[in-house]
Amino acid sequence: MSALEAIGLVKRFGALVVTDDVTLKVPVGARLALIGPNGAGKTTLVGLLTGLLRPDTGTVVLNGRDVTALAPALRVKQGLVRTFQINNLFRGLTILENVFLAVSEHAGSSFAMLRPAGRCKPLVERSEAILDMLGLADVRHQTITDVSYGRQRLVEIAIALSLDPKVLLLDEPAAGIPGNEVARLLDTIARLPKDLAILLIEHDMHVVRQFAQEVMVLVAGRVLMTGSPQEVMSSSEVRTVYLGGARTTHA
Amino acid sequence: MLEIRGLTGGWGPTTVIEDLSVTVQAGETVAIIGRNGVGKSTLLELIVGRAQRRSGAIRFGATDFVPLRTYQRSAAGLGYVPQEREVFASLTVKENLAVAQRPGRWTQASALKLFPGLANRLTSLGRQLSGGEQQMLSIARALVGNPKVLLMDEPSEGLAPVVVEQLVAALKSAVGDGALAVLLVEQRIEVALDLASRCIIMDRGHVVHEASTASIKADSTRIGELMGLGAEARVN
Amino acid sequence: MTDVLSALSFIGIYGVSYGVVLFTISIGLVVMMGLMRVVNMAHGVFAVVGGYITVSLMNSHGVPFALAALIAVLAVAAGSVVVERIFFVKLYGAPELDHVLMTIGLMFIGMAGLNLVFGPDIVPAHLPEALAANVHLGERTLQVYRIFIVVFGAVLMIALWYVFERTSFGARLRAAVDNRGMAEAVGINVRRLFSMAFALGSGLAAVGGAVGFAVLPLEPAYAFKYLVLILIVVSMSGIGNLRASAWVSIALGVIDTAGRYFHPEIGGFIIYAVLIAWMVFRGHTLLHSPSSR
Amino acid sequence: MNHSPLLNRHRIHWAEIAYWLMALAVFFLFPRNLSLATAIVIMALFALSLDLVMGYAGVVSMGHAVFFGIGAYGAGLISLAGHHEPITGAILAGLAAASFALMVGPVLMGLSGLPQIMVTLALNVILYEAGNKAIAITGGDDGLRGIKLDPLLGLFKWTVFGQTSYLYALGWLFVLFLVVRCLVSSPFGVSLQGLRENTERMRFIGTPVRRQLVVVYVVSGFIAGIAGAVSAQTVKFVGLEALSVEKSIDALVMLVLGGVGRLYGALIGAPVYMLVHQVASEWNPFHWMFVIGGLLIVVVMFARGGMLGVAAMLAARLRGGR
Repeated sequence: MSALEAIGLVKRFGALVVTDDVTLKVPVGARLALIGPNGAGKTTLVGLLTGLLRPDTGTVVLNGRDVTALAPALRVKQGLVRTFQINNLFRGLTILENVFLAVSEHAGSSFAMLRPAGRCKPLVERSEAILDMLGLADVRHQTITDVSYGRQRLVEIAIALSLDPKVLLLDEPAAGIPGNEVARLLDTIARLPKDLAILLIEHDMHVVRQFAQEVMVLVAGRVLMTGSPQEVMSSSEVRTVYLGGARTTHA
Repeated sequence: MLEIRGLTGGWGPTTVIEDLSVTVQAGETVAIIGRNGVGKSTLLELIVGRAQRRSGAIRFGATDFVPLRTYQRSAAGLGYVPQEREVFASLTVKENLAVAQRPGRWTQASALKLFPGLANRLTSLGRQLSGGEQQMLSIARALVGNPKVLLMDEPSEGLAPVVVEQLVAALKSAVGDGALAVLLVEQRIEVALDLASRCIIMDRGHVVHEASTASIKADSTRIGELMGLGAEARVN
Repeated sequence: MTDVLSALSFIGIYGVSYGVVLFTISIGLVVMMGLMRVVNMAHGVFAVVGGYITVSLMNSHGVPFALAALIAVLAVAAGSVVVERIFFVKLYGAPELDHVLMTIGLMFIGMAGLNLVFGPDIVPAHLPEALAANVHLGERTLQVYRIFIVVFGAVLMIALWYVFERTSFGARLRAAVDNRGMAEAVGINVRRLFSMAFALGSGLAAVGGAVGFAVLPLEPAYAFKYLVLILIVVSMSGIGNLRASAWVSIALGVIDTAGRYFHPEIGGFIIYAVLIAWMVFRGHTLLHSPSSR
Repeated sequence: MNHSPLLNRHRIHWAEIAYWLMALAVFFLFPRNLSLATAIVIMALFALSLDLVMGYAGVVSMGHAVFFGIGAYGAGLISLAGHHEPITGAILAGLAAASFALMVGPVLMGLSGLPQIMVTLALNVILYEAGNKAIAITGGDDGLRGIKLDPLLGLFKWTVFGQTSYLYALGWLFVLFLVVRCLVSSPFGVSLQGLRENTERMRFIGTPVRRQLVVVYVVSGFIAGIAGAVSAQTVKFVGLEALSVEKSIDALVMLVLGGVGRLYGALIGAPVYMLVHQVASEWNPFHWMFVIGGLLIVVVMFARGGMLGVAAMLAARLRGGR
């Protein structure tokens, strides 16, 4: 069974068809990358999958359940979690506190008023376990602003993991990170639980090549092709799209 | 004319440009190409002074740009056509040009000659223009500031092919007599190659290749590799 | 019938003149908030200081009204630049709470200073003879002053329209409100423009205080007393929106006057109720609305 | 720093014990000044209620005196209606304030930034005007007089020098302080801080943002209401100033002066502010405005964390060896 499945998604803005009959399958444990030039409709597709936008036709199925009509927050509760392109963290809090917030919310404890947060052992332990998995344990007591941008991106992923995702949508995780930190980030992503399905939206082919088992190319709202990274990169169609010339739509 | 050495910077805490060096000579047009998200626009924003420089030098002729604020860089002779056009939405076309006007060979009249469509809409507000018209206005606005160096971020985007041809011709004539140097970011390689004498290929905030237009036209395989595709690329 | 007519014209003239004064004082803050995103609780201090200077020049030095007002306005505009350089530069880009706290502090200091110099009492409004005269309107009498204010307001609005819409200063100001970053990129020194706009804004407040001292009586607590009214105008007008703030001010003036006229018991509430209703339904657009004319 | 402060809030610092011992010592050291001391304790409680919403949840309430005033008039009216037991009287008055918070909270908590500042301010002005007009209930300018109370717990009479009053007020402050302390240390409190830092992101992790803000606003309204009630009960008089914007600003200034979002900011800001006020007002009430104005400007320009912020910074510097 696919963890996430989209069937025949169509989205129009006025006369412009931004998503044109897109069908995709993200099996359990998948490592799928979504690429495409500017204006290909990646952002819209992510919006349709996460529930920020409603498709004109088509369905989104999450773990076998039709979630097309569900609001984003409810999809999160069902296990579809995304990270954000631009860092959107609690900057004045420590890394542990950032993750604690999400863990506590997910455990339904955000209205618990009587017990000190530091004594809520299960919540603290789960937060620390997630930070351990992402290699952030040593900096857990530092505030967000005190760690490198690469590590901030990892906190972004840690928050997403706290929400217990079945499908994780990583939106350009490597954007804005200095070159020497990208390797560590990719390493960490590679070590995420095997049963987690990951959909990566990325511009950078180097990142895609290292991460993906399968690559889907989106052009002008349509799926141009799907295949292994090698197949995609040797396709002449893809090259044409990436090197300009055939820009059928503009951003 | 414009000399950038060891530049590192980005937006807020991000690092988008890393240790990058580029020079543009007077009267020269240099194109920066590269796939999405490699930092081409950020490089221009760093030169304008709207993104945050971490280290490195930006020199403009004999002037050190680093301590200058954005408006001072503009006054020193830097023109800018940003990617999002950024015309002043509540100003008329005429006012958009008037606030940017500085004395020199480009006047409102001569700039509007490039874009006859715009000349008919002088009293329209910026927000009432179509995307293409906004793009023309943004270019005209940069020209009437009579810059010595013009930074253009995808100027062909959203323009009809005929207008692109006109624009390319006009820019060629402006550059041809040595009055204007241009640093151009362009995704349409054919436009970039048509305008520029030299091309710079960027990836992940670095310059990965720099060559004359002619040699780039001759070596499309290498360009494809450099742009992260690993095989031959078709360039015109 | 004539009763109704005279009541309506009374409300009209009083309401509009009240609105004009409100507009003159508030418009400066509308511009400052649009351009600099500065919340200035102390804005009324500029107005009241303008009023005090005018009145004391007239009363104790025998300076004619128009000249006294002119001197007062120039003095306040010049002084405000100093205040901006010392205090407000610290606020650009700071959280709104900082703006509120600092400018409340400035307002308190202004109030204490006025008390120190002019004493705690309301200043009796002695109008120049020409303005103090009465004209008859049906069974009621109306001061020439009120008509003067209405005419003055019309002239001021035309002048402001000219400055904002027809001068290069106005165009640059609007460009900077639209897109500050791009304004800098075309060579506009936005920081200097801020100082000029600040001087203009506080100068206009001083005009309101000087010309309107018989509508809004001068006292040390003036800035605090009329704060909420000024904020209502600013928040309902939207960012940098000249025309809207004129209409809002006049509407408030008329509504308030009518309310007090017909229902003196609850008249004072009407304005606040309007504000709350507005905020609840439109509050989210405040400070985010694109500028328009 | 080697810990995550939000998760360690429940740990008690020695300075806290010292603070409360000092508050108790005042009772013995200044037996002649207990009415001032009581007023300070009440304002500390009021400022504490403001800290809960402003310092922790990031809600800027410019009209918190609304709740103080409802509590004060509530307690006065309850006593005048014949219910003289002080503690239940105060609780009822606090509940009245909390119900009002529950009424206006859903609207106010949907706003943020400048609109929130202005609507809370306008609400305060309206309620003040209403209080001024509703003479039948509030007594208008004359205020409520003739408030009578049974002895506290049936044992302690309300003495002329205010011994009972002081201990009564201090007792309320202590109990409600513990409540607030418990609240801000809990996962709920951590969640509030998340809201202050980044409301948008809280939505993305699934927090019902507005509901959480309304809950904390109601609790804060209750505490402010108790502060008003205790004020009415100890002074035996309620005047319009209890509802005034000046009262709201007083609390705001005290809190900012002491340090926002630090729990003890309110508890330290109130005495400092009130003592300076006492000295400066005897001199000239208008000159007092110079002092508050100056203090506000100094805090914004040079000492954003207030006194506690500056103290923490100095302590960190000493520890850092510089």
